[in-house]
Amino acid sequence: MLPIDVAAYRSPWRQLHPALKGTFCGGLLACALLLPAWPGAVLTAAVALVAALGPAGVPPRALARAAWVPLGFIATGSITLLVSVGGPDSMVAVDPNGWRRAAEVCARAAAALLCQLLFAFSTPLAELLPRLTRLGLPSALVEIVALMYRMLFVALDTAHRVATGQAGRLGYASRRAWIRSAGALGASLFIRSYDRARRMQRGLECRGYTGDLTVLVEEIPLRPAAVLAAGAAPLAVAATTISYGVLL
Amino acid sequence: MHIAEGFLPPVHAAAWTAAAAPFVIHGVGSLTRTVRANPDAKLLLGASGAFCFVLSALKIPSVTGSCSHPTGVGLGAVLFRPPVMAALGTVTLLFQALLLAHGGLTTLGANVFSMAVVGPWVAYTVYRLVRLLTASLPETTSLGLAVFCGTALASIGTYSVTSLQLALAFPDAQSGVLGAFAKFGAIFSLTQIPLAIIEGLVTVVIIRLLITA
Amino acid sequence: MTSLDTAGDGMAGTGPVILSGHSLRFGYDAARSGPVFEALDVEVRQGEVLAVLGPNGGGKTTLLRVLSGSLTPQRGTVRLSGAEVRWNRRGVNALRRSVQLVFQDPDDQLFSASVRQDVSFGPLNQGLKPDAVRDRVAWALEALGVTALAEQPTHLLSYGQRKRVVLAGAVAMRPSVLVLDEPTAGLDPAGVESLLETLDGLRAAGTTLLVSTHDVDLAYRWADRALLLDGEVLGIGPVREVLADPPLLEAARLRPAWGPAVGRALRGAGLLAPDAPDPSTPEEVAGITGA
Amino acid sequence: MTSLDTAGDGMAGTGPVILSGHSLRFGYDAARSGPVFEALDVEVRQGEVLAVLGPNGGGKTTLLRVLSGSLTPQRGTVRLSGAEVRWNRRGVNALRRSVQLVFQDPDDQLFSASVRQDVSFGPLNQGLKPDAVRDRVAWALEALGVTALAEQPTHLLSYGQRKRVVLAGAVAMRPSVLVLDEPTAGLDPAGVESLLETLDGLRAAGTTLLVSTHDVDLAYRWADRALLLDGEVLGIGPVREVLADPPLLEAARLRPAWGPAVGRALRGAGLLAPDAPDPSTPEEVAGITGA
Repeated sequence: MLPIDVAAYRSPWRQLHPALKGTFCGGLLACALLLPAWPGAVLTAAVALVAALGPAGVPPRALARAAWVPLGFIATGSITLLVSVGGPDSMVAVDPNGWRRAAEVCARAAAALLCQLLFAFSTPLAELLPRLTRLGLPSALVEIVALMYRMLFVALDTAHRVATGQAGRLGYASRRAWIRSAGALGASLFIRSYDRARRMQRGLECRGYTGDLTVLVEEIPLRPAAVLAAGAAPLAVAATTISYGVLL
Repeated sequence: MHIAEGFLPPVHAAAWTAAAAPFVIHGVGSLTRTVRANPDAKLLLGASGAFCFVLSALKIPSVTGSCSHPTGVGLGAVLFRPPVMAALGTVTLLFQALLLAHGGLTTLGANVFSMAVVGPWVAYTVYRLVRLLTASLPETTSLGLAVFCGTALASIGTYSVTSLQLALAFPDAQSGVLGAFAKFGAIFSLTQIPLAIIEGLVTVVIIRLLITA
Repeated sequence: MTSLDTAGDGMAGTGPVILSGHSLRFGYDAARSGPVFEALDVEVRQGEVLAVLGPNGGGKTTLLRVLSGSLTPQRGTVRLSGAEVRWNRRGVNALRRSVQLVFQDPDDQLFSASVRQDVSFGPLNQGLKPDAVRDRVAWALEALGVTALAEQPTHLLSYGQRKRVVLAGAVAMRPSVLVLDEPTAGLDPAGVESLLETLDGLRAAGTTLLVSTHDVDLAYRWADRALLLDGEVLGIGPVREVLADPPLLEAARLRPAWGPAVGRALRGAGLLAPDAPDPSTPEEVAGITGA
Repeated sequence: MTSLDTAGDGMAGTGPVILSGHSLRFGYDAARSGPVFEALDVEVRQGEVLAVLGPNGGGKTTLLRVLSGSLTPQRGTVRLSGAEVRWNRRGVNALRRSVQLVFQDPDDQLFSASVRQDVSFGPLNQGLKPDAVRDRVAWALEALGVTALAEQPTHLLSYGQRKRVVLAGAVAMRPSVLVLDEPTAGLDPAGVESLLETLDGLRAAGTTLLVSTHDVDLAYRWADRALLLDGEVLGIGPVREVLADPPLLEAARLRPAWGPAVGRALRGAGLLAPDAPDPSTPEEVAGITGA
């Protein structure tokens, strides 16, 4: 239903401990943001892309589709860097340094985006969320977050069917109808979400629910050597970038 | 409008995270207190959060080229109040980053600040204010006006904060932060202002249906 | 019951083609499991009841959605009264005006505060004047026998009532083809009978019905023709041919129907004339044997 | 199918009473429409399959919920293995441990994104140690034939798969009575057969089944006893008595079953011995007559 979510459960990296992927992607993300954009961002992007399309098994088309919207934001945002306004000569002028700034921002953001996508495409939330208690988050919050994750698919499915039904009755054929339909969809979704919560309450009570949504989370062994290996790639990128700068 | 991963310099990302943190911590605190007092609220809160996410994922086909939209911020604030919205909104934004690639992880703090803190508070304040000012009008008119103004202004407030965040990160070479704010504001207003009006209208329809249901 | 009458008319299932699909392909997620169907052909004839049967995942709902314009086929064409449907906004809306889809779960199609408001949703979107909308709504509520519920809030209705209101909402748009996904699911036997009677009324008024169901016995006694679907068309034709063929039913992962089995047994025992139709209900069995 | 075998054992439906309700009253909203039932008596016997049939609104789901501790009766008592259930927290929890209710809609009982985690919920609530929970989960997944789905996220499962996972969640608590609300609703015929086989396995292992359904033919061929319910008990007894009684079925607004009607016809024609059981499937008709 959500392409990134579906792909994450099929990723060959699914079974890896989330901490390993966190180290790998987080390290690369730090490289993209902290190192000089040239060649740091480019190297980071290359490593993330190779990892995504190679061992992590991210479908290229799904990756491209997911990247489309944020890339649009990055491009739109960078365009503003090309011009400067309110200068002494004219209201709007081409910023002579604009190109460099825009290119740097684009490179950094695109590389960072790839790191984020690599993590999202290889880490199913079902495996990540129950482990959030280890980070010291209150268990009530973690339970609510996990419930949200489960219920959002039920709600998404409902929303999809209601919208399809409305479209079938020409509910989106004009702008006026559109506003009426979207409003009715939102209201019906709200009512049904609450109804669902009540029914789930009843359903879970039968299974012994008394207020805690405790489940058995299987441990995935986390070997120090694996963490080191996951951290090696970002370190290599950092080392290469820094030595490139020193050598030049 | 979500700031993409990596678009903000690390110092700015960290600063906005710090700025959003107290609100989120306060929200989570009130959430856990609610749950402790009434364990049954857990399922309702889960459903509310799911509702917020789905509302924000609704596509608005008439507006193309918009990065994303804060639909639901205003409605959520009126229905659940701003502190709870800070917590639910943060989770929604995290899910959007991981499930839809809308908004990033390092920019989560900045996005939370604009969409889960400022947006809800603007919506709630404006809603209360308009309700007070229009108390003499018929109930449905007053409610409709308050909801419309609250939601539309929350949407515009959100996008203004985002523009400010970008302007602070990328000040204009000539005119500094103010000029940059004008640039970002102008370029995103093309999509965000019509969106704010539509969102206001849709939310009025939602609230009207909810009070008659 | 009615299938006997209409079969007697010699009309149903032999009229001109009103809605058809040609070489249709649709898949939800190409990467995961291939298309639901590929190169599917189907014809719905004016005035008939065409039942679509087959296993879950065999493509029943997907086919209904493609034929009613709620999904765009990835290949192939849909024709309405012979004219090819164009998959732009205007073409799809024209298709939706004539072909109305009703989902299995009524809650997916009820979203207004009151029954009357909900039924008026479609006619309003068709751009009708308030007076015309009022007439349409009154007529549709009457046709579905829910006039008494007009001012009720939708969430206080029973499941069966909600199913009827949703049908009224579709009927109010005066479609020439009504596409129903599992219309009898969740209804009790009395509710099923009363719904079938109502649908027979619509059909007598000229509406063509395309209906998916899991109930072989129901299709056997009520539909004119049956389409067996499991990723491809396994069989299509008069119910008394298609649903009386146990190997074919087994290929479509369906249970055999009672009527043909009992008919064969009774004919073998000489209780039923060789050219008499199979019984379609237990009551008919009792009638034949006088038991 | 199986009812023939178990009827042969002479055991099913004749065992000791394991769960019973006495003079039960329940109404959802006294102001609106009076109670769903008043002074209802029912007995479920060890090891049997008891099918509850009746019109919508007749109280099937309400009865199942009262007997499984999900609703508190407003009058009357529920007894588990002879001991009266006390409606305080401890008593209700004890009842829920032994009597597990599975709802019609699986999304009402699945709350975790992971199948394995979801199934572990019940055993954990019973206070079992992690190792014991792990064993229970593995065993329940195996019993429902969903071991292969253990690592799947629940939201990517089909409807039929979700139904099985919810059942696994209930079975993992090792209830002595499994109460199923419309377990076959929404399943295709092949899915129904495979679910019945699975349930037969549970029953062979000693679980008592209390099942509501609209499908008279299914109850006839699969259940041991039937309860006809429409605000009051219209009939309770072996399926071959209760469901072979057309006037009784009509009183419960149900359609007659095929099996008894055909049995009577075949006996009248001398094709079936007077003391032979009615056929319970179309295949059996074909077998009897050799057609």
